[in-house]
Amino acid sequence: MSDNSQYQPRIAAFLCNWCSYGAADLAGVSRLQYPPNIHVIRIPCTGRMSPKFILQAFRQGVDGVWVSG
Amino acid sequence: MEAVAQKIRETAAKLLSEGKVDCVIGYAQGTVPMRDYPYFAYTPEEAQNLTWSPFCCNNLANFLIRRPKGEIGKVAIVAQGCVSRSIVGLIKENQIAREDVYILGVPSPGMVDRRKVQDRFPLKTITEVTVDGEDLVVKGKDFEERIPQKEVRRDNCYTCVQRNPVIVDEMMGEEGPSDWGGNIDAVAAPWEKLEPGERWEAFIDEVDSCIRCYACRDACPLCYCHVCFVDEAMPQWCGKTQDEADVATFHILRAFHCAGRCTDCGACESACPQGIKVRRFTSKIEKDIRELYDYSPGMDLEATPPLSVYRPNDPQEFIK
Amino acid sequence: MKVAEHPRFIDMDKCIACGACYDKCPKRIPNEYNEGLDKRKAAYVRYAQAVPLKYSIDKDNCIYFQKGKCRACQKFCPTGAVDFEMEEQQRELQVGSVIISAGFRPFDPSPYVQYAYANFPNVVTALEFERILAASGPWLGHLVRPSDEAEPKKVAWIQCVGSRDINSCDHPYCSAVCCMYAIKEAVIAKEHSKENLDAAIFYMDMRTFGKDFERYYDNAKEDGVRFIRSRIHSINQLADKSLQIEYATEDGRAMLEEFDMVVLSQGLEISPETAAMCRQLGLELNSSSFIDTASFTPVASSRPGVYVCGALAGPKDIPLSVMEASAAACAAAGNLSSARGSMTKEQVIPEQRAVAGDQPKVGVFVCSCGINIAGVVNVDEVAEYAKTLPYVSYVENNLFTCSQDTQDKMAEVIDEQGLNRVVVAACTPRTHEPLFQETMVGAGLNKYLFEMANIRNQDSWVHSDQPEMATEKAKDLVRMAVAKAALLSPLQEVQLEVDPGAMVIGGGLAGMNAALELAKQGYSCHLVERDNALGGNARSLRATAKGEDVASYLVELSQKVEEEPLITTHLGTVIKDVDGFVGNFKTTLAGDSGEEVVEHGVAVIATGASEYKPNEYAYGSHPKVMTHLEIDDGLVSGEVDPKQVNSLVLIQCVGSREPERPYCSKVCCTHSVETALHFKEENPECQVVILYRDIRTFGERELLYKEARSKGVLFVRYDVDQKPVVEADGEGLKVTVRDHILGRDLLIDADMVGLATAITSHKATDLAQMFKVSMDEDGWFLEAHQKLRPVDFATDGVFMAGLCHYPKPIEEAVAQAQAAVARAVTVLSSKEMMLPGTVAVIDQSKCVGCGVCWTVCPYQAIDEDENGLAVVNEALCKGCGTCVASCRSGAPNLRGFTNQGVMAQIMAL
Amino acid sequence: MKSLLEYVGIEPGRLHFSWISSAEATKFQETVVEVTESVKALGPAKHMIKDIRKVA
Amino acid sequence: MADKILAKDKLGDFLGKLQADYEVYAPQEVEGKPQWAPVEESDKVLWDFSNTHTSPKDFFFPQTEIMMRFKNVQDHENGMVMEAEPPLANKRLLFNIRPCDAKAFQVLDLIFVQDEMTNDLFWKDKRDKTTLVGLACSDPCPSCFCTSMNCGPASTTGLDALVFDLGDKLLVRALTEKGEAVAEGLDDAAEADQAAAEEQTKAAEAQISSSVGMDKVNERSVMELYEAGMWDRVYENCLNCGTCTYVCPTCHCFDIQDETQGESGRRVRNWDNCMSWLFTMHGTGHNPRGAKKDRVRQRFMHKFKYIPVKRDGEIGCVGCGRCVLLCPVNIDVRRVVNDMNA
Repeated sequence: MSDNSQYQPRIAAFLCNWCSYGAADLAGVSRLQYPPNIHVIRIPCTGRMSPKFILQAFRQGVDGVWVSG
Repeated sequence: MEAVAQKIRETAAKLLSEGKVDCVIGYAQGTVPMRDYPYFAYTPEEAQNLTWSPFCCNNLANFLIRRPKGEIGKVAIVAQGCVSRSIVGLIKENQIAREDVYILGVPSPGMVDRRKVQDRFPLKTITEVTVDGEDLVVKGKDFEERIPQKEVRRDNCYTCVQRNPVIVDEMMGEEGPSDWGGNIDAVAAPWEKLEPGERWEAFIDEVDSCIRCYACRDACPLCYCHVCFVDEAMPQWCGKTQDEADVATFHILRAFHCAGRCTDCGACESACPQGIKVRRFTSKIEKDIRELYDYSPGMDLEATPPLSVYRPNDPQEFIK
Repeated sequence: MKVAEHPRFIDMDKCIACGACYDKCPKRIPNEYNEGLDKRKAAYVRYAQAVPLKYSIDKDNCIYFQKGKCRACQKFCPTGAVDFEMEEQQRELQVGSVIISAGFRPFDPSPYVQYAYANFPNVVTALEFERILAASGPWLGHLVRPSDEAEPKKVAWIQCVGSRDINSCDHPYCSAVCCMYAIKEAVIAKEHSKENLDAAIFYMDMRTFGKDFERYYDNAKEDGVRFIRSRIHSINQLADKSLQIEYATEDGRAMLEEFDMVVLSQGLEISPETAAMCRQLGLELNSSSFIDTASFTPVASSRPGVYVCGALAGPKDIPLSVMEASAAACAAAGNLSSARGSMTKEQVIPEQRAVAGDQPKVGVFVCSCGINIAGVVNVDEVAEYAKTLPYVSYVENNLFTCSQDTQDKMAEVIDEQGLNRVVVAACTPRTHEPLFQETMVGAGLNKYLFEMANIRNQDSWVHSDQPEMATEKAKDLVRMAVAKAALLSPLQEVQLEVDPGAMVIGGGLAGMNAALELAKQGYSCHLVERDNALGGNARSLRATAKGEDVASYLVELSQKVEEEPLITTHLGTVIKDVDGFVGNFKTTLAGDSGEEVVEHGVAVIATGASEYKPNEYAYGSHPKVMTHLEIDDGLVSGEVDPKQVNSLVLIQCVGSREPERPYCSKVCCTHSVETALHFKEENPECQVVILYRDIRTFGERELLYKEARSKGVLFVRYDVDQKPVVEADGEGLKVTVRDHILGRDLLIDADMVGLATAITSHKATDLAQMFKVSMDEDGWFLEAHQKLRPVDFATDGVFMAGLCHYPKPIEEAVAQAQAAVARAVTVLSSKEMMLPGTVAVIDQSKCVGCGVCWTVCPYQAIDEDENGLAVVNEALCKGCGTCVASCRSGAPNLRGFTNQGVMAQIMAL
Repeated sequence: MKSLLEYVGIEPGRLHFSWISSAEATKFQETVVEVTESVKALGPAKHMIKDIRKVA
Repeated sequence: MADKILAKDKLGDFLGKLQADYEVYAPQEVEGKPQWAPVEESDKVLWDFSNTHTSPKDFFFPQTEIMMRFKNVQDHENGMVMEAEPPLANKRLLFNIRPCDAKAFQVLDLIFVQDEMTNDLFWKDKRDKTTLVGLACSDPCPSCFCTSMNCGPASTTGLDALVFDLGDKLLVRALTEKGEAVAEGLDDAAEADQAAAEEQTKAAEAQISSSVGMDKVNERSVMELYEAGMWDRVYENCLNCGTCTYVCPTCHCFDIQDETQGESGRRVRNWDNCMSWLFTMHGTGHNPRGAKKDRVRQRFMHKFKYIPVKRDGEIGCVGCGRCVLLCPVNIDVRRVVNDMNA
């Protein structure tokens, strides 16, 4: 977990494999630029998302959690 | 109050002698002041030990699931408003069968919070407390005082919305008013009034005295999982240490698991040896459930709990 | 069968579609794909989503072929795929059946001199407008007009250009699709344009007959699309190249209006080359040079063994074309069923190495993907970092991990190094995961011991301006992937043997056809019919649109069903309960002979529909007011004798296109026209009047409409707000209707009034619940996807055919029955089904039986076993993991995305 | 969940939910920017961190 | 070692002197309950309280104690660097500790400090560096039964010095060298003071109402007690929470866990209790004490039978009464032991 000079937040992004992960790929294909702070964790569906993961992410010291279905 | 206790004893003895039930679960006089304890009467004679007082703070529904299923067949249970709502919840979650339970309904007198009484006599040792009409007679080594029950009633009893039992087989006393006039919404979720910044301090200093004994979890009728998430090691959701994060994780997740199920019986707060107001978390969640889904747990046997079924008109404004 | 393959001058095996030849080719030519609106190169690929995605060289425009020099593409091709010496190849194919789906050519509106398509730049065809709207089109989806690329504020659509017209072009038929695509283009154009675009559609009859088409039409009206019923004669161009249209309104006033653009809704036609090819193959074409097909065999051409589908057999939209495609496949496979599986090669899968319990040894393959990744992310630094990660025993960089040679090298490395986990840091798993998993299976490793780190689509491509941050992120992603990979365990794909039997519910025309086709394919089938006789609604039909007699066909069909040994018919039987899932259904049938449990692998629902009994137009209070089915019944049984009828009035849209049934029943217009013709034939003096809102004789049925008009059948249009009134007048009837041209009421004495009543669904909710399938609000069964899977249900193993999907004529019902069989055979043809390994599993020691998971499971894949605990039915489980998150006691776990695995990823964040 | 964490003191800006179809690439990009800005504005996380370097 | 006298008004500088070389802790009022806390002002020290809410055992046996840290270093020869936690920084003094709590530490010493080989260094280090100055009970509460547990309002076992509260002055009786170090510099106590202390003790002993018979328990064999029928009625309403064990001064069970984060990690010892099923859960899934009855019985048998048998008569309970007060379902240890004894 490297923090360089200018504060870079670490964000855990839980993306649903069929919808948001697809949108992320499409954003890649169309070369849309966005800040690199999100770290994507692929889940089969937002149904898989459980509060335990959100709490665990905060316990690991991430600055933000984003769940997208 | 005494009339109700007498009715309970008679009914229990009758049920036991007729063999309609194998055991009656009720309360008995405790060896420590203000502490009546759950008591299992198997014979009509034992039924005589049953009492009913404003010190019955445990939720007896808890013992319908704690005992091995096969051992005792039909059980009678003394149940006031919140306990009966817990029984409804347990039936809906397939933990007990309606026909296994014979419910002795009691209008809840509003239980006394023994810490509020203790706080009136800081550092003094109370030797005996007796009920006298609407008041309590508190005796100690060199003092005796009379306190009206209303002033030391438990928070959740004060704002209780359902004093009379929801489902009942036999009533032990006539139904009283359904609440004590407290407004649950005004009292619920006290920390909402705080500044977002201060809330974390308030939360931490409330739970920092927690010694992780899990009495709040074990006193609650909703916590019947074989393996609680705190006991899981692979992966370990919540550490066993006294670190701020572990204690916080435990309390947040325990409260989260009561979402849409907690009947606000206050057993967790009475059980906590450190006197932590754990109801602060559940009252916030139940307030949200009421606002978002207009549902209060354990009121009606048929209603499907809101969090276990998806309806198109569920509120979703928090999703962008 | 001899086939000539034109050369493409690029070796398909070598080409990796990197696009270098396209960039370097100097020659620019109008791009047919975008209707010539923009340019393409001589070395090109037809469109971005071509399959296979391989480039080719356009011989007629390539400078090397014309003038003998340049060769730019050959110099820059990284894999040396360009080969100018390729020639045309003659191939000899040994086949059992042939399916022709050569399709249609959009009509070129140049012959319409008055529309001056050729010289007015802002007069565009519908296909050009489609390209203008498309994101991959010449202006990237930005709505502009070709002349000055300004944003149009007013656009007009002119319908029936090249359809229903015999003087400018020889196309008497209706192309069936133009009305719908015009409305679609208008609605989407309104969405695309910034301010409120004024869209107007000039039409004769608005033909939105398909499923949910009418709703789309109503919504378009609400969105403000103007529908003007007027045939446009000519377009003239103003100074600023905008266009002026003259038209007459319904009440006869002449109007003049300017539009920035005019779209000609061009029809469909068969190109002369296609027609020549069909004749060369000995296939008969009809007058409009479509391939002639019979109603009862909609996909069979005149030559046995040759089948046809799609627009080549007549103008139709995508859902029907896809249905016909499956039907053609079923028909083609029908007579080959004896040789099924004889030519398939058995794929050799090496024995799988047991890795459970060994120390994880992870192999990390970091890909450069040419410059796509390496251009931004420092792949070497990522590889070095990967070496320091726990459990990583082998790291390798390569240029293109997905190329064939790297795949083979990868398989060797897995063997040599004894790797038992593979992490590939490259592109998105959504497209490439199966490819790498195949390689792992080939190397004897369980394919679920695999994880990908998406450092291209979600890292290098989107952070191209921050290379060092992108490299840092790549390391994080690789670390997370390795953390999860270390915890992956080999998963076995569940094998379920498939019961080869089938069940068809509903013994109507569609049901019987389905049963017969299944038998022809060699599968036994149970045909369940509620009634005591086969035939369903078809029993009261006289003839098809093409005049073929229905009754005799029905008799012949039910005989074939009786004689067919593979079909067991259950008459007077109802479905009582359905258990099981795709491949293993157990259905309890309840009939007068008591209950019976039948095992089958698939089910085809063909329960048909029923006729709407109206309560308007004095129906029921006068014997001579009958529904069009009752009239047909009468004609077949002789009760109704056209000779005694001197005046017949037929009223259309009775019950259809109403708020309670906002859909068009599709077949009534054709049926009324055909009845009218029959009456005229039998009794020429009989005066026949058809009162209609829109005559929807789509496709080649338009010829019937033309013939009816020529034979003197009167067509009077009524408005939905001023419906005709029918009163009893002694023996006969009096019908008054407001004539829109005269503007006065018309009084018709009629001996008989026929009502074109709607077709309503059975609303069989109990059947739907038993098979766990869904229905739309009107009660029609909801197909998985309107265009891609029109006969499948969302629930696997259940298919539909006939009226229960949506009202349709006989030939479409038969086609859908054959299509349903083709789809069903995809399940029945394999002995056992492979189910993906990523399914949930429940640890019963932790389960308390509280029931949250089986209430929350979207696929009802979790059942309560005998002692009240939850158990997952792995055939139905789609691996979404909702149960895992909803369970408080943590009993379920999802293989492939285990709690431990996801937690490891979070910890490695 | 979101209201409980907010109630307990974790700033709402740290937890985001959204629905994005696989075709809405631009919406995905806008949401990423929005989430990153809202988290960056709140600075590093202060609460709930399980930090084993701290003495018990 | 003669008794000494300390006037209460001189208590401030007496404690000030002690704070020079000790960290002094004493029961003070915290959130309305008597709790152990470092002494800032001497008048905050409590005198008229029955006992602290929770036991002082976490001074020697903290609920979470880091035993060592480790770091995975690639180029280090054995790949792993380990460093122990630093021992206690400076000496401590527990002032006004109740005799029963002190006796509890003596019971735990028998377990934690047996011989060189198996000493619990963490416990021993803290015990050696701490001096216990007890305060004799003058007003035992109804739930105390220390007299039945080889202990009493003025028992001296485990203490370095014992103080009697004689109203305006304190009689300090040094018991060990450490106690003497504390008491030196005080003038001797008069006969009258000593007599007052004696009779205060007698009065306190008389005031203790509840008593617990242990005679038959000691006679009966372990198996006999184990299979006694009375356990069925005891375990019924127990919730199996962990309150009684965590507030009890003599409960000493713990669980050691390694917590890792990325490359580094730490070994942590946390309190654990025999009430939770996880405590005795085996890796194979077998659990010797699977049922609630076994676990509840274990707690009482361990304190009143196993320890006396193994530690020649020492009882694993000091009768402080905390578990009686705090058990949510009021399982009264006195009633249980009397049932065992019946």
